[in-house]
Amino acid sequence: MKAAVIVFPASNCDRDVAVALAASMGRDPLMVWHRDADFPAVDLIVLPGGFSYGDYLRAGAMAARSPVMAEVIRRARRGVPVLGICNGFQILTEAGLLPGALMRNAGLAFVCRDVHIRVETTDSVFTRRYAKGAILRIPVAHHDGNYFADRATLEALEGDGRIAFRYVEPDGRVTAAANPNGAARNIAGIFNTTRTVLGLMPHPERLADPLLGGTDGRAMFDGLVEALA
Amino acid sequence: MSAITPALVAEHGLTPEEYARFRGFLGRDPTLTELGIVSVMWSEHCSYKSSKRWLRLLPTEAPWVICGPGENAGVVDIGDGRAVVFKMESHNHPSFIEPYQGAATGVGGIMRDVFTMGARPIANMNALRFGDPAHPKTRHLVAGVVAGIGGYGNCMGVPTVGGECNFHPAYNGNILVNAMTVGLAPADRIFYSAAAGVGNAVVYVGSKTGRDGIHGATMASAEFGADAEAKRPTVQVGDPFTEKLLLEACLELMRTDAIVAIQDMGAAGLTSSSVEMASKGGVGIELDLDRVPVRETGMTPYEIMLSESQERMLMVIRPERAELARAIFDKWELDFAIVGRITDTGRLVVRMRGAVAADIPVAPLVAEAPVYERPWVRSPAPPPVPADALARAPAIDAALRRLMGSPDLASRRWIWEQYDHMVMGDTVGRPGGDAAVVRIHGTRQGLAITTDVTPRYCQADPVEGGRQAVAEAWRNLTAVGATPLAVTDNMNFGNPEKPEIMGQFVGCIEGMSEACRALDFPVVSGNVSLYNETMGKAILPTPAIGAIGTLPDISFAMTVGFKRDGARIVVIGATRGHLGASLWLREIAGAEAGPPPPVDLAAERKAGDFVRGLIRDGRIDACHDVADGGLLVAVAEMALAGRIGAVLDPAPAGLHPAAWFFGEDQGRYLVTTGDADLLAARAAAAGVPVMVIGRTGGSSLTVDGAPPISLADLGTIHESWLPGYMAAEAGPVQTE
Amino acid sequence: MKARVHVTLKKGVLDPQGQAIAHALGTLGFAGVGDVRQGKYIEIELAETDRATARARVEKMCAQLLANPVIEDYAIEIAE
Amino acid sequence: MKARVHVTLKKGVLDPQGQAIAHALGTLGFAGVGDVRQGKYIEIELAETDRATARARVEKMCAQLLANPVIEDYAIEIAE
Ligand SMILES: Nc1ncnc2c1ncn2[C@@H]1O[C@H](COP(=O)(O)OP(=O)(O)O)[C@@H](O)[C@H]1O
Ligand SMILES: [Mg+2]
Repeated sequence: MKAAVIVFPASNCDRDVAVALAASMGRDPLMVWHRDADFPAVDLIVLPGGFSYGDYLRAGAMAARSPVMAEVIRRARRGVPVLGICNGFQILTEAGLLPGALMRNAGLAFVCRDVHIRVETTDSVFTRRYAKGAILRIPVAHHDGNYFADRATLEALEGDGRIAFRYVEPDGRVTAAANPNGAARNIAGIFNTTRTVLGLMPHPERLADPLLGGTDGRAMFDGLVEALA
Repeated sequence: MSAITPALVAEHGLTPEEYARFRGFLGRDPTLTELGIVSVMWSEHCSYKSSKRWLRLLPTEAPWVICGPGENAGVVDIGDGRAVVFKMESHNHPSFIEPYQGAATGVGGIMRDVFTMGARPIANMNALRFGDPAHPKTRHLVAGVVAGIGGYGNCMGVPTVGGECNFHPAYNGNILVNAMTVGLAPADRIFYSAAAGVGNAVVYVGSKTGRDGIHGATMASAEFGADAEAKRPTVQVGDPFTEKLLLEACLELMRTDAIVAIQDMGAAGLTSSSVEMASKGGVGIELDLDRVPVRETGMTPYEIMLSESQERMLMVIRPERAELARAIFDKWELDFAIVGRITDTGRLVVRMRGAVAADIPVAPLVAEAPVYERPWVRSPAPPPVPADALARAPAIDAALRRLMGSPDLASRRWIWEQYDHMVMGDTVGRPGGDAAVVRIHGTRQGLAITTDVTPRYCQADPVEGGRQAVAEAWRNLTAVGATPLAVTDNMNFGNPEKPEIMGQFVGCIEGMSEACRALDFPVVSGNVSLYNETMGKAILPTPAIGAIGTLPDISFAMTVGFKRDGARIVVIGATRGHLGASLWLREIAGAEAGPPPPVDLAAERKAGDFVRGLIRDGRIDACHDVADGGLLVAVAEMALAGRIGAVLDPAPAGLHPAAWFFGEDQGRYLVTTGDADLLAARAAAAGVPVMVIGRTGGSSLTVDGAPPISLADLGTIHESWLPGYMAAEAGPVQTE
Repeated sequence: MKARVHVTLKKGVLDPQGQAIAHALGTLGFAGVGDVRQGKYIEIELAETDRATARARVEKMCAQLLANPVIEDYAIEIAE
Repeated sequence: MKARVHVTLKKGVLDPQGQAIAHALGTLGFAGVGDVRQGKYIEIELAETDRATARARVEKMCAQLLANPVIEDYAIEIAE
């Protein structure tokens, strides 16, 4: 499998996700600079976390309009899987590849902590290695993770099974207390209509190594390698 | 040009003698720009004129020190061709005026000091002191400072892995924001600031220069007209996005052979960076200010030389590499301008619009900078511990609850959750432990980092407090299993022109120096912040110590939480029940009195080496140093971290239970082990006192026959003070 | 020519920043404070000299970058 | 009664956000864009019915909470 990690100015989890990908793939992903709009064909495109363009104006807004994104959008429309983590998720919504928007956290403060998320569907290249309903412990680290969409969009996401993950208590209950940012319906991650584009706020790459205190994120990368090899 | 009047000289903070000395080697009246240059170079901040003589007492050498004080940051060798570059710096005053931006730009500044030397920052720390929680400004300051530190560090993608935070009324008018950055570089690729090579290009990179933070003292100068105030904000706004680009661009350029010397533009901007580079290299520098990228029109040479705009660097590069360098900065979309060249004249020559704005010989500007032997007096002995303090002691369990929810002991989770402490994917020991542990990327080696000082001890007895601050830092590194390596410091004090304040400074330095020598713990960098006084009221003497150590393998990294039921809890080091200057005395008995606990440096070292040995040999499964709040607070923290309770034996005969459980005797660790006999035997052989004080298990703490304290309750008390306090903050934090 | 752009949250979109301000004003003792909404205010210097062209151009800037139509509305004034 | 408050960075204070917007507009192909400055726009509903009193009150809100006079200016309009 070949993967590309897109690097925007002030992306800062690009190396982290490359390390996690390499551990699962057995080879390094391609790092693509935001101005290189013609990068080689790959089986997976990753938009990493960070603060592209300082998150100035709106998180992800400027990156979404950069030249490389036009190419990412083209490939996503052709079915190339795209994974957006944190800032990557924000970029995907700003670019229109995913519906809704990520607003300032309800608590207004940046939040970095381990949260629990529930796997809502295993029917995707990203979640196939998890069990449905599995509860994962994964860190979040963001200032703008408060998922918003209008009612009709939320209903459509629910109806189509396009909610990938929800914030839950360790025992799986969906509660306000388990929601770190005020996201609508505790949504932590969503798919596009073909489930080939996933955006999520938690960072699976941060708990994919036992020495760092957990491995719940690892199966996402292993699953991708298995599906796309 | 305005005449240089005595009033103008005074406004620039120069004494008549200092001015006469400057005029003497200049050989004529200075221009306004020259006066500005000398005023910042000879300011306390740049010249260390009050502290220099005393800083020399600190030991700065060891076989593993690659570069001690004098450069942008200290450098130590950690083996395998790698070096750690680190320093701590204050941004106290700006953070009081504008907490978000003040703290943010403080973080930005210290990161630049580290990457200037060729190191990629891999961890940030912060040591914070705020006023009384009940003071009307405190909440707002806490909210802004924490958001600002997070705002900058998070955007940079450097994890903020720890720090400290205290509250005391002495900081009501002068908070302390000390930020530390730790970076990693190849040991043979360290970059220094000494300029060299006549004809080499002087290059300016980064943000454009504005009228930021220009020396406040000069604002009244008639030269600037009536709108001077409006033109000159003294607080800078941080731009972490540009700094992130600057970091990546500099590191990219540092992989080539283009750079001869590099220096960040921090305090006093272009002035101090160019003077330092020229002075260290024994060369001259010519600057053409018409080429400096500016973001405002009509800037004068004075303003450009003194601007403190952030996110800028000055470099000396080989002219034949200029185009390569320019291409790298173009890629990162940053300004790049050749603004001057290196000369053999030994003079700083500044030109603008066809005129010479300054022409100063560099060597005397640096060599003749004033150094003062300020008068000082030894600090008086603290008031004695009230004789009836123990007689009025409340029950142990009640005291523990109060301490665990007190401002100085309550959980700091509310702070560290606003910091991305995991980015870079190498944070092994997250905030909340004795020292943070980060993995050296791509290896199994670990780096332990801590910041420590107990200002109430320094106030009671500066020498003992200075010793204790160093010893505690060393102990915290040891408690996670690391070998302590070196220290950076941030000396925060009041007005040095007062002999009693100078006495605190001298005392702390003496104590620190002694401890650093005894523990083989050299000081490789640091910063001095004086005049932390408002209306004659000084802060507590606060010599913050930042320190690092290494772990050969992160799988050794020890943590504080109890791991299992039925383990023996053992205290290592002697407990005498010292309550002077303790938190128990202050929070429970209501007295800030008594001498601080003495530090026995020989015993300290023995106990620490013993504990490190136990950790490396896999003989213990939890370890925590005993500090603020004493033994019982340490047990409670271990229990909460591991979600496992404990049953403790009563206090030994002859010691009051409050003294036993809350005394703050130094040089102690709590560990848990399954084999207490083996531990005792090893301790006897090593000559270290140890004592079993209880065992782990259950879901509560049972102390000395008192009713059990449920961990759930204790956890709520511990976790809720800070968020509860901050929930009443009257405002949305001003953010970016 | 200068354009002044107001970007505000759409009606019905929750505004945590505005709420925090309202709450804070209450805490500070300001009575009678109702709804508070926070938006962005952007000033843009334009080389353009024709008002209509300037407005059309800023309109495009808003649609393409300055506002997110999922959550935000915008209003443009052309000054001078 | 409704108050409209503009909080802007003082002249001379660096505005990284505005700078980044200007840069992004350039990248998107908008020519002739000069300085861009970003500020905050706050709308406050007030129970007050007297304009002068309302203004005085909002003036106080700005000084105490909404703006930091060290780096920001503010302007108040009272609507309706
Ligand atoms: N308290 C101190 N202890 C040891 N070294 C110090 C101390 N204060 C300053 N230094 C050293 O003096 C030099 C100048 O410090 P400073 O002016 O703060 O550096 P910078 O200009 O990089 O901010 C640095 O090398 C610093 O490490
Ligand atoms: Mg420096």
